[in-house]
Amino acid sequence: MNLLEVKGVSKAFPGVKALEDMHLDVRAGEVLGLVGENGAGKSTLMKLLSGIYEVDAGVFTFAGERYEPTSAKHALELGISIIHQEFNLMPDLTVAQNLFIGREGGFFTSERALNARAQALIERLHLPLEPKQLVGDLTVAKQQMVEIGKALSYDARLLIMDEPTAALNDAEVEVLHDLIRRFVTPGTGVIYISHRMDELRRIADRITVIRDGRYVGTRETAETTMRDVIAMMVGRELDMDAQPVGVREDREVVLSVEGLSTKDLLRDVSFELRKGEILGFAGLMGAGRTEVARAVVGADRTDGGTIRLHGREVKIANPADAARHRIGYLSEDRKRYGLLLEQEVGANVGLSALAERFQSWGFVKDKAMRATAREYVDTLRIKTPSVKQTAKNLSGGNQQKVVIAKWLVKDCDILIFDEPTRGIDVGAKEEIYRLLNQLAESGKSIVMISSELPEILRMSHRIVVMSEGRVTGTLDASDATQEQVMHLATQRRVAA
Amino acid sequence: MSAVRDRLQQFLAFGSLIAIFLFFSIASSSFLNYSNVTSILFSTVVIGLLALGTTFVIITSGIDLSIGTGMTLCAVMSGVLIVNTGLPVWLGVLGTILFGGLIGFVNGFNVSFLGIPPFIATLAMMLVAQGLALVISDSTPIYFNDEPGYIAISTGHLLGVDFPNAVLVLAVATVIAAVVLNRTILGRYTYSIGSNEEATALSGISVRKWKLAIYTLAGLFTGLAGVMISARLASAQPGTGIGYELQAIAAVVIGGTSLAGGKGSIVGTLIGALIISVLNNGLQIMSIPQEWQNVILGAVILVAVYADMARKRSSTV
Amino acid sequence: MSAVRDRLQQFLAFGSLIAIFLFFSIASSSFLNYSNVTSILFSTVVIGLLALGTTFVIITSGIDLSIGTGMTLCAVMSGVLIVNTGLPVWLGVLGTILFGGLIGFVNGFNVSFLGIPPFIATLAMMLVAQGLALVISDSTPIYFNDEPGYIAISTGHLLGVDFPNAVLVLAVATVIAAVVLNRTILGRYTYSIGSNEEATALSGISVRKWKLAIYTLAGLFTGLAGVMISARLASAQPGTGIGYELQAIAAVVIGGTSLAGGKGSIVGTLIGALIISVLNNGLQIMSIPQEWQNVILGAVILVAVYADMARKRSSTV
Amino acid sequence: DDGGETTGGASAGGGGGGGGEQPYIAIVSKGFQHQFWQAVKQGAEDEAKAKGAKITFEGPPTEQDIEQQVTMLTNAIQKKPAAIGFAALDSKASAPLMEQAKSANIPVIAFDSGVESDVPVTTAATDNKAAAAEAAKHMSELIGGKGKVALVVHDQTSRTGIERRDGFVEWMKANAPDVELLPVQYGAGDQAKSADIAKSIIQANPDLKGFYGANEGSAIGVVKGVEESGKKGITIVGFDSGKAQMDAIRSGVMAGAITQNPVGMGKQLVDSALAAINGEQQPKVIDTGFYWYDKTNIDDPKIAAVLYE
Ligand SMILES: Nc1ncnc2c1ncn2[C@@H]1O[C@H](COP(=O)(O)OP(=O)(O)OP(=O)(O)O)[C@@H](O)[C@H]1O
Ligand SMILES: Nc1ncnc2c1ncn2[C@@H]1O[C@H](COP(=O)(O)OP(=O)(O)OP(=O)(O)O)[C@@H](O)[C@H]1O
Ligand SMILES: [Mg+2]
Ligand SMILES: [Mg+2]
Repeated sequence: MNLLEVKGVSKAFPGVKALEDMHLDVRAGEVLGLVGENGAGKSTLMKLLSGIYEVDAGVFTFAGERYEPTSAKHALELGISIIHQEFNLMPDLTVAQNLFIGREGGFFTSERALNARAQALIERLHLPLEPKQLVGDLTVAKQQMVEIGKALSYDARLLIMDEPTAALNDAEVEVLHDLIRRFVTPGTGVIYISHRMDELRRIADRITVIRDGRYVGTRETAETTMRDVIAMMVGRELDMDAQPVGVREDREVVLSVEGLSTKDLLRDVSFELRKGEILGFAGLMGAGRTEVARAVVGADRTDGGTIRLHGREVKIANPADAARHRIGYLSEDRKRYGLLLEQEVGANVGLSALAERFQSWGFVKDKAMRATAREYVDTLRIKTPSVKQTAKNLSGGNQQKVVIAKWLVKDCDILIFDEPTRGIDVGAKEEIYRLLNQLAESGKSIVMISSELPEILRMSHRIVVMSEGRVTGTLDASDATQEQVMHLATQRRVAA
Repeated sequence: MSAVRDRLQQFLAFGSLIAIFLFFSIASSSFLNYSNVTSILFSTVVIGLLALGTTFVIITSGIDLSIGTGMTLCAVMSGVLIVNTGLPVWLGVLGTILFGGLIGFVNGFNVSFLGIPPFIATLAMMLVAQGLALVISDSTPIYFNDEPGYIAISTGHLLGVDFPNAVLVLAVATVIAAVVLNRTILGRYTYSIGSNEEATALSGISVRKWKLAIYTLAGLFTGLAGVMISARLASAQPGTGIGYELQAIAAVVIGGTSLAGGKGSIVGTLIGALIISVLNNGLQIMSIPQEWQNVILGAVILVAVYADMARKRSSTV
Repeated sequence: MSAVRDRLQQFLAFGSLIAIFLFFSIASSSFLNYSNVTSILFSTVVIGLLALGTTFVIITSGIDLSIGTGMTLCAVMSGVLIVNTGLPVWLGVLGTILFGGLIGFVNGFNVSFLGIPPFIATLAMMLVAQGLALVISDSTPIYFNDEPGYIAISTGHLLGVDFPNAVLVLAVATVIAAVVLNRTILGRYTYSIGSNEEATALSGISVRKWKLAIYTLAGLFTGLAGVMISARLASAQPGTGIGYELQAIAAVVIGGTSLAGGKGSIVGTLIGALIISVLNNGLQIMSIPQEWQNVILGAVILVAVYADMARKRSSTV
Repeated sequence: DDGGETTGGASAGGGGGGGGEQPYIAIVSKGFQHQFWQAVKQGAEDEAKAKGAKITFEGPPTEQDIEQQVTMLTNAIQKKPAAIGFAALDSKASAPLMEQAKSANIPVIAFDSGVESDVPVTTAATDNKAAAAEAAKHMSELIGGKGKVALVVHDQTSRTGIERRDGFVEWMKANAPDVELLPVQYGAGDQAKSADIAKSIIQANPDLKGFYGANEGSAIGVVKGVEESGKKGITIVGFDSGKAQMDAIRSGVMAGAITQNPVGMGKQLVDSALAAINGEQQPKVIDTGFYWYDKTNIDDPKIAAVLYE
């Protein structure tokens, strides 16, 4: 039996046809993978299913009955639980409060009872969370865990997950997959959206591909190759062998960090970055990679440590200082720390370089800025009707490309990219890898923090592995293996 | 121990309140005594009540500019009900508080169902209430001098020994507000809406209805404030009210509630209101020339908030 | 064609301004004529100038409560410089505007370097400025009667035919503000900071310095408003100023600038200010009893904003 | 040195020279920032200096801030002064506090307007209604007993606002049937706002004959409005003094105005307080008087003494 059927669904936004005559079905008892390039219309379909948008045309059938969602509440009541691509959490509330919002049970609330319920859920699902933590203080990965826990805690029949693993690394992905497998019974189903092909191969029973808002086809996972799926998705064969060449041992050390510590987490972190090098940072969730990056660019206070640029010690008190030293930082959290959601794409792309490239005598050169933005919209294939589109109207992956473009436009010597390919489709990823290699070739130095180990292994010259706030090893990428990295990443701190 | 300290530090300006209080106690011999302290508390009542209600609204990241003149309109309503219509006092008081709720309801409707920005919706209500208070009362005060029971709501002494009932009312109202904000789902959704309105809606909560409820609740406090001020002055003064909203919002913000929403506490609001009235009282008691009082008041508020923020910052970062 | 319509619809309340204007033109024969229209424009000048400056601050998601009394303090300063010290008019005017900038600078410092919430920082400044205006002037107006050149800044007629200079000043100031907001890097950062302060900072922009600049800029407009009001009244009135901030902020918000920051326009602000003064003027011209004027004013503001929002919604989605 | 003894009724210029500790008089006024109250303060301060007393002078920012005034009075009682001077914004609202002062044995002198209570030892006040009637009388004479007259009043709920409006309106109704009064407009005593109101009125009523401004801010606002509108031939009658109003009268823009005697009121207040401290008997009411002044008598020493800049 089909749990959900989508027939002839269309949805248009001003200047964009997000979905056209879309159809798809989810069988009871299966995980349906949904793939498509950035901006293909995946999230839009999910938002239509949850009643956030109204369909222009078409029908949904859920469990055999016509389904016309009116609100998120309606969807939940029918047993459709959704994790949206962008988090929908209340940062000022605790984990427990977030997990059970709307289901406190009774007018009066009891924090203790709620925390106990949350603790039980957390244990059942093996989530690395504590009920009383404020969600706003969590890392992106943990916030993602809260979303997952919340979605699973509803007694849902259909679970929809829009890129649930974009912020997770392999170990956590495994945990999630276990949860999904346990969730699926003969009466329930899952829609699983992801850009990570290896993951889809493992979890999805069937894969539906969409392109430019239209249905392309559906394949049984067991009977197809990921190469085929990708070809269906992008409409061409991909060349997937961009690789950095040569170790950079001989090159000059551009940035050297020594003994960096912060009050909360980092202990004596040291590493060197060479000219023309891509330095990968690997580690499990909460290892402290983001914190290193933020400390280096002066976004957080440090408790000790020195930073040298070209051998000279520098004080970096805030990101503006870092920018002055030609260091740029791309945050892992694009919505919170990256984008001006209400501003146009052009303004976002030009923001970092505004003062040095797009002004004269204080007057903004809008034409030049938009022209540059247009260039990057082309190279990164940012799907947008124009550079004047408001950033928040772009799809998640395209937003990510916008923040990447922002740093490519600014001429930095050192770029620290924290999860740069989060939410980006396979094709565009290759494009970004190519650009990163080009930058390195031209003498720029790049720190690349990523939770995708294959990406780290493929792109880096050397790999710094962190665990619990310390550097546990530095590997030469040419002979590093997944096992070696994982070994270092799971090294516990020796109890004192 | 450290949990207690943490709880105290939550309230932005608690330390400053203590410091200011100690300063005046030392600086002036007329400051620290039973009758002056009760008179400080007494003078906090009206602003305090308004601030309590508006704390909820501000935590949702809204604002309520209508509380000042809304209070006046409620006071006039109270006069109409009790003096002109001759309702028994308890019924008149109830009616007035509910009328305050109605004002809040209209604000809530305009904000959540019509989607008008709270600043504009409540600004409009501020003007309308101001006008209606004059229209209804024919621009003349309504006196409660023949209703001693009404006046006693504010100035009577249920607890004896010169402890005015008004302070009791504020205390009870504070407890109720704190319970509602911290222990009920109304309070939970107040924070939730302020923290992320969209996410709250996507969690299956009917944000519009709850916002309506929150504004209505704030209106009930406005109604109560209308009762308390008219009982204190033994009259409903239709021309007053402007300026109270700013003071009440100031109390809320000094108490650590963020205008951006999502954060705040009732205890903080009470502390904020007390800081303002202690400062006003102390400066007057010390006979500081009036033109200097505002200068000092402004400077002290700045320092108080800064000091507490700095203290807080070093402890969390 | 449609681009033009799009641009107009950006300004929340543009249609409403037209509608209100047409209504009064039809309803009262005394409304639509040269001298009344100039007198509406003239009465918009002071609020308009304050609103222009504070538009920048509000777009950064800040607020400035000090503009009303700050303007008064600037007016007093102007009196001190020109009347008491005897500086030439042009120098005194320059000094006053710069003094306004200084007030803004202090606000900006408190907000961005000390991290005080804008509401509190500018509330404190509001009180301090109020007090200082009285202290400096010894609570006595300073008269400019012997400085006809100064008075002419407001009421003279450079363009002849009963077109007061003050309106010219507002027009020029509006153009400058619009150019700064739309065409310069300062304006661009104003929007960025209001959209996402943290993201702006992480983009390598020195948010604190730019915020300081933005508040200082707003202060310059306050200074200019101080000049314009004292020139109009031929005197600096140290006791006034409270209430202007709310009107100016209302103009900004009615004009479609969001208190949440990131959105807004100078033209919108001008329209907002005009809506307020057209309404005030029209209601007076129609001899509506004053207690009803506020009721109507409130209701019309509500309807105006709602209508424009609804129109906007239906045309874009 | 200032010659003019207080006008009106008998005054008891009390003897109390400053021996030893100076008596402290806490004065809570209706206002603080307006020139009228500053003049009262001036009169009180000068007299206190002369007689050897200490005073403080406070008032709420506007005449609407009744609760704030009540709080100020409460705080004043806390300071245990030798006497309190009090100008009630609402004559009934502060009655309970009068009892409190009485039980603390602090004599209260009411000034500017009375309190509905027998606690105050004496009341040093002027009759605002009679003063406004005087303004109406002059207005009627000046415009020849007929035509449209507009009123710009500072507010519709404060006592001074009400009395200065009603005194004017009632006299006109009773004595000048051909004078047409336009609906009263209120400008909060703000000059700019009052000027805008005046201009609107002129727009709507091109045949306007006269304007009455009920306090300094309203009156000057009206003058500004008339000047800005460029309209000639409108008779303006004002209230209170201040430099701008005196200039307007000298230059003929304003026909004349009513002034009370704020400096004298402040002086009388301190005198009465000192007398009360010394336990002397005083009349229940002391009228501090009001005057009509115009171009012809503005420099008259008797008038000049009661005007303030
Ligand atoms: N509110 C909106 N207004 C205008 N255009 C929109 C809006 N929401 C989505 N779009 C557009 O619709 C298209 C589909 O977007 P959608 O978010 O569904 O893509 P997606 O498949 O989820 O992509 P990604 O993999 O990047 O998340 C995109 O071109 C996007 O720009
Ligand atoms: N913005 C923040 N506010 C508060 N705490 C934070 C913040 N960012 C990180 N932390 C804390 O620092 C710790 C390390 O997180 P960090 O993000 O540096 O790790 P990471 O290695 O980048 O892992 P992840 O893959 O989760 O991003 C976490 O335990 C988290 O609690
Ligand atoms: Mg998506
Ligand atoms: Mg990270």
